[in-house]
Amino acid sequence: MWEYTDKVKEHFLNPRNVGKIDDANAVGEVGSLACGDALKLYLKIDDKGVIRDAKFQTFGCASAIASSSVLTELVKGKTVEEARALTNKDIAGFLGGLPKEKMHCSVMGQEALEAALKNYWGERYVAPEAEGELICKCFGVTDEQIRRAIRE
Amino acid sequence: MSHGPAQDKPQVIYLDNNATTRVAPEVLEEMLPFLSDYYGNPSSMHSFGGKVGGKINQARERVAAALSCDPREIVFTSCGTESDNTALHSAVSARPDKRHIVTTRVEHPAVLNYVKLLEQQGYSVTWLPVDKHGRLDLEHVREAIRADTAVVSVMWANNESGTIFPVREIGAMCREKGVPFHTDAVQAVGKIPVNLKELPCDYLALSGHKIHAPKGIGALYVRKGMLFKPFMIGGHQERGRRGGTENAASIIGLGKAMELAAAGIQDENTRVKALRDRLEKGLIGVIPEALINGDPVNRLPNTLSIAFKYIEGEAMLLLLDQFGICASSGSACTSGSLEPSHVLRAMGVPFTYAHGSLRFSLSRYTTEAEIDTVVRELPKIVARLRAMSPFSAD
Amino acid sequence: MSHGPAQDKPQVIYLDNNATTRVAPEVLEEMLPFLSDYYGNPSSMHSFGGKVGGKINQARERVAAALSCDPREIVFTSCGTESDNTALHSAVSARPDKRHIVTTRVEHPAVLNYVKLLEQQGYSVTWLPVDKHGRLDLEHVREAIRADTAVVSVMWANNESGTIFPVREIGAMCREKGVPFHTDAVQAVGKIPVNLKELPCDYLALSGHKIHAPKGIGALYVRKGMLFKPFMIGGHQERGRRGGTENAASIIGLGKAMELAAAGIQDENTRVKALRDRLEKGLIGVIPEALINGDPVNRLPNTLSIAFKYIEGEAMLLLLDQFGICASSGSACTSGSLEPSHVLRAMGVPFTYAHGSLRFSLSRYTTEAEIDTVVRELPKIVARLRAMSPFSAD
Ligand SMILES: Cc1ncc(COP(=O)(O)O)c(C=O)c1O
Ligand SMILES: Cc1ncc(COP(=O)(O)O)c(C=O)c1O
Ligand code: FES
Ligand code: FES
Repeated sequence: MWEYTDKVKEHFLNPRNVGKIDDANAVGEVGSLACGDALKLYLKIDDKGVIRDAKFQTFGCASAIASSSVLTELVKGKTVEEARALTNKDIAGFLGGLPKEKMHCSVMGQEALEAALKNYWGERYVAPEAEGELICKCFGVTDEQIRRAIRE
Repeated sequence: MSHGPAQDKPQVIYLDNNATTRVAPEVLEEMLPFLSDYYGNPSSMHSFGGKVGGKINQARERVAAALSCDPREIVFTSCGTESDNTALHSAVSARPDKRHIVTTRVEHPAVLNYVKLLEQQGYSVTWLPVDKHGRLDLEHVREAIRADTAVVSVMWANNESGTIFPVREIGAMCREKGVPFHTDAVQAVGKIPVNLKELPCDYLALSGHKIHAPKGIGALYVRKGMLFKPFMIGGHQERGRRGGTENAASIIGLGKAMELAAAGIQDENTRVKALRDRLEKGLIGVIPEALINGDPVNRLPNTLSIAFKYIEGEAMLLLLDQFGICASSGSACTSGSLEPSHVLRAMGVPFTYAHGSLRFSLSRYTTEAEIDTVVRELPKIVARLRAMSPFSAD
Repeated sequence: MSHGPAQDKPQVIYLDNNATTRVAPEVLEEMLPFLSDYYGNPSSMHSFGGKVGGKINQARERVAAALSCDPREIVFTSCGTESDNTALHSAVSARPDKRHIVTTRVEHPAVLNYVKLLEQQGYSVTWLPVDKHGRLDLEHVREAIRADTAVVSVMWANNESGTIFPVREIGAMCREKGVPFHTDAVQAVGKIPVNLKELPCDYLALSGHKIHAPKGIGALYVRKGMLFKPFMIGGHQERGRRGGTENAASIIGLGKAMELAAAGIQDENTRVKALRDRLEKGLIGVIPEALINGDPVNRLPNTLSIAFKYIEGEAMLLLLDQFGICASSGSACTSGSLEPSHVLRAMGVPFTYAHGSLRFSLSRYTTEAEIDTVVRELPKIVARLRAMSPFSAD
């Protein structure tokens, strides 16, 4: 069994800021259903560039849920510039650490934030994997197929 | 997460019996003298050790009686994995000229990884597929067996889906073609009747901790007359078939556990099965977008593998853990990895479901009240996680 | 032969601790919760299983602390034999191009028979001889190591003679030549100080039941950075180094036993040694035509192997058994055979003596009164048998 810190357990059991923001002006989505983890981050950023509100939806394990929860807490009140500097290490650090095998769950948080900020500036987020690459070794599907499947 | 050994008895609803089981009190009672006053080495030349040897013989007779075979056909090992490794090692090294192996895609890692290793060493392997219920096609088996097949290894029942394989028919095919047949019966023993008089197999593996004996003890049945090559190389123990000082207490425990397993097979297939069905109906009836993995007909009476769309297994397990409910999201052996289990993948469980699979496995100790707690709590947990999921909201 | 489990505690004078030992009460106490209430699978995703995983980690730390190594260098196995098999399997399969092995003629069957098998498979083997005290010649070792040597395997202490080998020097030679060194320390651990910081070895085998842990548990030390190939192939347990559900209770017991062994090493080399010396003097002083097998200087503090001319070991053992005295006439593992042990033969013990060898092996539980009983009874037994012997009458 994974060794989770009390902080991870607490954020997993009582995740903060779950849900959507209907009038979000920055949305980031990473991961996929096929791989067993996905995170959608919604931000509401005011004219001064300060993140006023943050919410998330996560499909994933306890670490993913706790990481998402912490991410929303960390970005709230920060300026877009400050938020940009956040890394997955900050997320994992805030949680008191994650098991090595679960670090990617916090990476997903950082990537979702990056994607949301790109969305805010009107850019398109390109996941680290090249488009159409075989990303899912378990099912042998490409991420394009996954996106299609998810859209259906 | 407060059930520490330092405190009182843990309050758990234990539905993870395909991973491991509680040692039966009757088993522990038989073992204890051999963990304290009667510690002699059964191979010793003094009566203090000889006494232990006598009890080991009794245990061997009990195991043989439960399986309907001869005590000399039983070799004690350290676990199910060693039994499987030994059977395969023995089968292939007895016939070095035969370079082909038939097995399934859904074997336990104890067989799967051993065969993969043989494949790397140049063996050609036929990996039999399964259908969406985890079933084998007997025609595939028949076609797969060749003149140079060293061994056919098919598990009796799958640990994850609970699907029961037609080992009797497969054994008969092997016999007809003169090919040795090994079956991993680790999940079958104690759950469905096992009678070696009626099963044409040459090797059969079982493990103590799946049938209320302790962890770290197993047995291998080797049909009389089969060539045998030891896997564990050492002293003369087990009539030269397995080196290493005999694990006396656990062997004695396994003997008792086999006796209890044989006696309880009726209960397992009536009362325990009814509880499993109650759980299944209780969940399927109220949770939308859920499906059962495994053969609806030929399935272990204690096993329910159920998948929920759009959510993830580990998160469910940890929320169940809050209620002391113990289950599994795949086989315990693969839980070090993040991928959905090879069994679910081989069954082609849709990936929208595969990550959200749970396995509940009951035992003679399971109560109706425990099942009802799960039926009450799990729907709420599924709803809570689905509310968080980016997919299910749409 | 009246010490049946059904009756009271057996009244034995147990001097066969190199064959197996009594489980220490402190060890059993730590194990019991894991044989009853805390039966979860350490690999499971619920805190009930996770708890067990935590105790296994503690046990690993205890074993590592007792050996002065890193916990990640410890792999739990099912016995000393498996540890030896694993070390040799790993060493040779990591370097398939190296086809030569160095070992001694007096290894335990767990090493000896494994190496014989490799020899049959085409490996060339240098079997190092020993002198009449069971000692190796370091020059022989040096000469034996070749460019194509896959592994050097030398036991730390011999189970029969008690002779301690210069493993530190041998390890240093191997290191110098870049050849992996394995030592079977099954008889050394708990009897003499074992400090892996000071020992240049790559693999080290130990067994629980020789140090007051239960039968059926062992450990293998694998130095960090050594190539490792699993012997038991299965799930991800032991960080992928040993398949099979962890034998939790026994692992936890071994952890405690190692802690006790480390703490008791002083006592072993003073009080226990003094008792052994008392036994030796008491017998040699009164029984004519007796000789000590083993190195008079570098010998395990608990072991006395003594040979009596013209009589036979089994007869002595059975007469000792009348007094509840448990000893051994060779290693228990070879007691299935009627030949004098391969160790005594390798030492060149004269055949008039070889058949009349007894091994007494003491433990922390041995008392002076027990030793005095043997010193009182054995001379009479020897005299009685010699009176019957056709040779000694002359
Ligand atoms: C030196 C030595 N090596 C290995 C072993 C094998 O240990 P086990 O009986 O735990 O397999 C023994 C004892 O039997 C031994 O004395
Ligand atoms: C089908 C099957 N085979 C083999 C094993 C291995 O048994 P053990 O854990 O005793 O090595 C298991 C359980 O882990 C199993 O479920
Ligand atoms: S499910 Fe995508 S990598 Fe396994
Ligand atoms: S979400 Fe992928 S393992 Fe945590």
